[in-house]
Amino acid sequence: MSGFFAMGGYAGSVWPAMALTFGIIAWNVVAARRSLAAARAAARRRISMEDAP
Amino acid sequence: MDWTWFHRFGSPPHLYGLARRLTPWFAWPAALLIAIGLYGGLVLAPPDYQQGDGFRIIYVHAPSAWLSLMAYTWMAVAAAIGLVWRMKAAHAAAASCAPIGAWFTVAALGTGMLWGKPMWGTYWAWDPRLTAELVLLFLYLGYIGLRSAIEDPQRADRTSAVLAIVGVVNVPIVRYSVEWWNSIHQAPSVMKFGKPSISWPMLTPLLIMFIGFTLLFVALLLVRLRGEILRRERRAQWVAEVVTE
Amino acid sequence: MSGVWHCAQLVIGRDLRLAFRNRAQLLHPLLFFGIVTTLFPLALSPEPSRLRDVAPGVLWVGALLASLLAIEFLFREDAQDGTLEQYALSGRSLTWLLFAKTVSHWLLSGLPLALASPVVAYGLAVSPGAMPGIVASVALGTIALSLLGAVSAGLTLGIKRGGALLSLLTLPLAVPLLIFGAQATARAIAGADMSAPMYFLAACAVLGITLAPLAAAAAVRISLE
Amino acid sequence: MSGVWHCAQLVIGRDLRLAFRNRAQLLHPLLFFGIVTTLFPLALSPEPSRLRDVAPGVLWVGALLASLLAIEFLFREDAQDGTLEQYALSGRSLTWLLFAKTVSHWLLSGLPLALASPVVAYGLAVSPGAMPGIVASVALGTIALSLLGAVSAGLTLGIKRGGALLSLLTLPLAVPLLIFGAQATARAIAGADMSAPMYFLAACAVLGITLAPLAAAAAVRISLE
Amino acid sequence: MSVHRLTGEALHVFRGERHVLRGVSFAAQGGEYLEVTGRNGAGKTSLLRTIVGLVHAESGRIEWNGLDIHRDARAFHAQVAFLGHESPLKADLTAMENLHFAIGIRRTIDATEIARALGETGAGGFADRPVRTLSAGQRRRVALAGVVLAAAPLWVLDEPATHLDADGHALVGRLVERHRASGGIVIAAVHAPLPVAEPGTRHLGLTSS
Amino acid sequence: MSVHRLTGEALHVFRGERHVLRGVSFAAQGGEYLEVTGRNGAGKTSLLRTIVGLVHAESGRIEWNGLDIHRDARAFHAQVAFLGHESPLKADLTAMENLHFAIGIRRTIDATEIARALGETGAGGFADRPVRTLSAGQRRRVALAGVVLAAAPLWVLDEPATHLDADGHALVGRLVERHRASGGIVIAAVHAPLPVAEPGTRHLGLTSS
Ligand code: HEM
Ligand SMILES: Nc1ncnc2c1ncn2[C@@H]1O[C@H](COP(=O)(O)OP(=O)(O)OP(=O)(O)O)[C@@H](O)[C@H]1O
Ligand SMILES: Nc1ncnc2c1ncn2[C@@H]1O[C@H](COP(=O)(O)OP(=O)(O)OP(=O)(O)O)[C@@H](O)[C@H]1O
Ligand SMILES: [Mg+2]
Ligand SMILES: [Mg+2]
Repeated sequence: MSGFFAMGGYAGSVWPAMALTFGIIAWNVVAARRSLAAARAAARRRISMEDAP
Repeated sequence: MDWTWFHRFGSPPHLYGLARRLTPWFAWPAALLIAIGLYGGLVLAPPDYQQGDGFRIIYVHAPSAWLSLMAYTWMAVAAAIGLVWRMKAAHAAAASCAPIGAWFTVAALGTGMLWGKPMWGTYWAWDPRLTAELVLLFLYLGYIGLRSAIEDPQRADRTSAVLAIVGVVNVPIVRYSVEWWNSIHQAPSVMKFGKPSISWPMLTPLLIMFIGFTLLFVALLLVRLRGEILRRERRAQWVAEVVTE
Repeated sequence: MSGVWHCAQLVIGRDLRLAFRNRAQLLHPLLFFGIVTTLFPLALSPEPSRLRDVAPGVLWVGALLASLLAIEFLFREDAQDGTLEQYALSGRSLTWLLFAKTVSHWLLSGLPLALASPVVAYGLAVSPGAMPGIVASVALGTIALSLLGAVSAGLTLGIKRGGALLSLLTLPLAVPLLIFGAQATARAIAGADMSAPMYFLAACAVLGITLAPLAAAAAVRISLE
Repeated sequence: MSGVWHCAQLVIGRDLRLAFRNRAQLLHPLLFFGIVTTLFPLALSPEPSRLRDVAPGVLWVGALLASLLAIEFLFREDAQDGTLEQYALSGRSLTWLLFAKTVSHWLLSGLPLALASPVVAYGLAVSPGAMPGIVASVALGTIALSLLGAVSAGLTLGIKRGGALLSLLTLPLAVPLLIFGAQATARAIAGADMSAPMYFLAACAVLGITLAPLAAAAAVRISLE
Repeated sequence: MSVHRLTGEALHVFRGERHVLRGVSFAAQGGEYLEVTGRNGAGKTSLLRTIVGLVHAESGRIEWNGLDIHRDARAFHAQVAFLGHESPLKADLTAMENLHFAIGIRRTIDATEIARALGETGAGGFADRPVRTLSAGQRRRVALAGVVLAAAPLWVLDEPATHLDADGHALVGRLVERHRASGGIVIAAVHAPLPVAEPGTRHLGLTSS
Repeated sequence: MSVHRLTGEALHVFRGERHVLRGVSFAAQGGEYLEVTGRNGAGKTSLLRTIVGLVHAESGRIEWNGLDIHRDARAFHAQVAFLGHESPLKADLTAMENLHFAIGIRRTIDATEIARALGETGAGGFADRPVRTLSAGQRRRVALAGVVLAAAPLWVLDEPATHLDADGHALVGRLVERHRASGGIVIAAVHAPLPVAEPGTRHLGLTSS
């Protein structure tokens, strides 16, 4: 197992690359959902504004 | 020719509903394929005879690089459709592509740099492909910057569409010119891209990753698209129904 | 109704007159070019052979930046004081009016830069034989740069402090021009055949003349909304 | 009466808030720096050894131009919308208010430039060992540049399109900074002792802090007339 | 020549998030003056900019002589003279030069005609000074001369009398009267009514939303 | 506290080559309103800018409480609130933020005070919107709130009611009245007289040279 993590001496490159990529993927998932949630919240705010006189 | 399908497809409420229904159909397969590809790439594939285990970066680097280019093309096509047919949904799609594409450009640059260190002995070199990718990042940043600098969404849509189209003309020109530039000045040979002679056990996980990343892109696009549609259609009645339900 | 040529003449005449009234503006691109290219030898070493090596790069980066700074002013002022609004409402083709504006920009920046480039090149230890080639390449390259700049300027019009964006938008687009321009200059210095990069620059200029004014007009119209 | 520190805090706070509200502006100096330093390798050759040779020059010319462009905006906007007039009439020391403005300029341009310079230097094939020295020299040099820029910006305020004059006035004054800054960087790259040029840069910064705000205030007051 | 006619129907205009005009309609024909009034922020400027096509209405339509103004925008614009809150003048050029270049694009014009128009708007005395040295009201007068010179049937003026003295106020009234008399249409947003005869004047009051 | 007093004596002001003010004198003391009138180009703006010290007079002197204003310019400026033709506002900041930063330099101030002043000038409804999205009159109201908040005994206002509607015009009158009542001095250049009571009002008519 430790051989797997050592990546034949390339651990210093391979794991940061993986971390970077999957970090970016995770962030993109979060950011996409947040952007949708923000748009929904804005629309809802707007509707409550319209309802008010 | 009957164009009603086109307009129905482009109608925001329809597209919004479609995007919502389709998202899981892309998201889950994407997660699955990426997991499989990763296992195949990191565990099953044998080490490269030249690069050892270092080559495994390819499983995230190549798909990211591919996504960065694909997202730009989609963005420009969507922008052109939006500009020509004045279709809000297309502008919304273009707007959704940009941040995703920019992030994967960063991923491609980052993983490439991390790969370059053991392979070439440096993180960065002025190789044509690298330079073109860097210019692509600048283009994305310009597009996003322009869009965020204009408050009115309609204006932002149409202005940035002009830029996306001008930029897409430019991408191949940059690629070609950078290549030519570099071939004039002899580049140190270590910095050449060695196209790894690739075997099936290595290639299969890569192909799976490509498909997984593409599906992931579509899933991300669909989620962002919904947000962008809501922003543009916030005055419409159907939005009220959608967000209060 | 006055003809389209007369219109273009008026637009160009006005820009030129404004420039001559405000000498500083007229000299700006030139000064900037001169200063940037002077800073380099100062910051680097004054050895002629090394200077000659970097000459194409210094010359072209200087010309690019000078041209960009100038075009930002050209459009921004007209936007601020409402002139562009009046152009858009003049009942004339905005594309044509903006093309005329781009021509005046080139006359006020590209042309002087091209004419001044031998002086700068001489300061970078380039031999006199290379000068005609350098002038020709700078003149041709700046045409395309002006056109490109007009598009970016149009895109960033509505934006406060668009200058930041302007450079961000233009510079990636200008990369091919820079590479081929510098290459043409390098060949001129080396005494080699410079037709290939020159053809490329010419192609860019032609492409620019046909497309850039359209894109600029579209952008300006949107930004006036 | 609120204290002078509170005043400075308000001036700086306002500039920072405006910058953060307008991200493009915040990124401008950095992007400009990044792009200019990317253009150089494109216009020159991509060979690491040649890039390393020109690195100090490219780095410093890039930083200088980025810093200057930023300061022009900083003052011009405040002049146009009447903010500087109100500062002059606020019953506070204009010198002090302008000093605070210069600090915000440095925070928004010099500091980011210094922090980004290792990235740029790496692209120019500089080895990582030289980075701390480069960051220190750029940080110190940009302090003096910001102060110098404030004076020139003040002098050119009253003038439309002062940009031309601004560069003309500032660049000659900036030449010593450029020479010593580039020297410090070159020594950092060569691994040599860089204390002599650093002392010079520090002296310039100290001189600037004592004199520049006074000169800037005098210049602004005149230009408001 | 038939009588010109400008109509707006059920205009809805948004500025950013704000629903500024909610179903505004109006009509004016050759010889009429349409006075747009309303409190600060009522939407006068937004309406005028929509009429000349600088702002797009979310819904509703504006027609000039029966044609949608966005159909052939260029032909429509050739018939409009627009003056906004700010006077579109180059500070470095003189009044004469400013008008020479600005109007020359629309139609052939000679110096005597410009000088006459400047005289009419009380700007004859400083026609040859750079605009940067003029006072606020003097600039406005130069801009008004530009409107006169445009020779367009439709005038769209946003607070034309800003910065003008009492004489200037009366002058704007006279200019409007004359333009009406020659078959033109004037639309102006004002806070203090212009001295214009009531017959042939229509009123459009905007209410803040 | 003694009564404030501002006097100008035999002021001669040049703008460029132009001899704009030829021996203008005036005086005003606490509780008075000095109305400056004159045709376009008469020199109103030049006079006001001379009074606050932004323009230097060729000859003559201006005294605040018996001291030449250039003697201790900073102390004098702390006592003046100046509003020119343009409203000094940052388009990217909200009305609240604008005043927070602008007034905070002069004196300590908190949000409720700013909100109250904005409410008084009818700008309460849009205090939290970026100024770029405000109409011309709305911006002017924000600028007026700034004058109120400066808490300076001397107000120097150049056409304060520009772009304001009828209500706004009345509002300016009320603000002037209140400031006078609290012992302040108001100097304003106007074209249409402000609704201010005649007792305690002085008139200074400038004639074009
Ligand atoms: C910062 C550094 C790097 C950048 C910006 C970069 C950029 C790119 C780009 C844009 C592609 C996509 C090509 C396409 O899909 O058409 C790509 C693919 C690829 N890169 Fe990199 N790269 C970098 C470093 C490296 C390194 C160090 C290696 C290996 C030694 C490498 C190996 C590959 C391979 C094998 C592919 C996929 C095969 C192909 O499509 O040709 N890259 N890279
Ligand atoms: N760019 C914008 N973004 C958001 N709201 C805006 C924008 N421009 C104007 N508004 C708002 O729209 C409304 C109408 O503005 P408009 O400028 O048309 O008013 P107006 O009637 O001309 O007022 P004034 O008499 O002050 O000139 C105002 O409430 C204003 O705040
Ligand atoms: N910078 C300048 N250079 C030369 N002359 C100037 C300058 N500024 C103003 N003037 C002239 O000085 C005179 C007075 O100008 P000022 O702006 O004080 O007038 P004003 O009374 O405020 O007019 P308005 O009612 O139009 O605002 C005018 O004739 C003007 O043309
Ligand atoms: Mg208005
Ligand atoms: Mg005035």
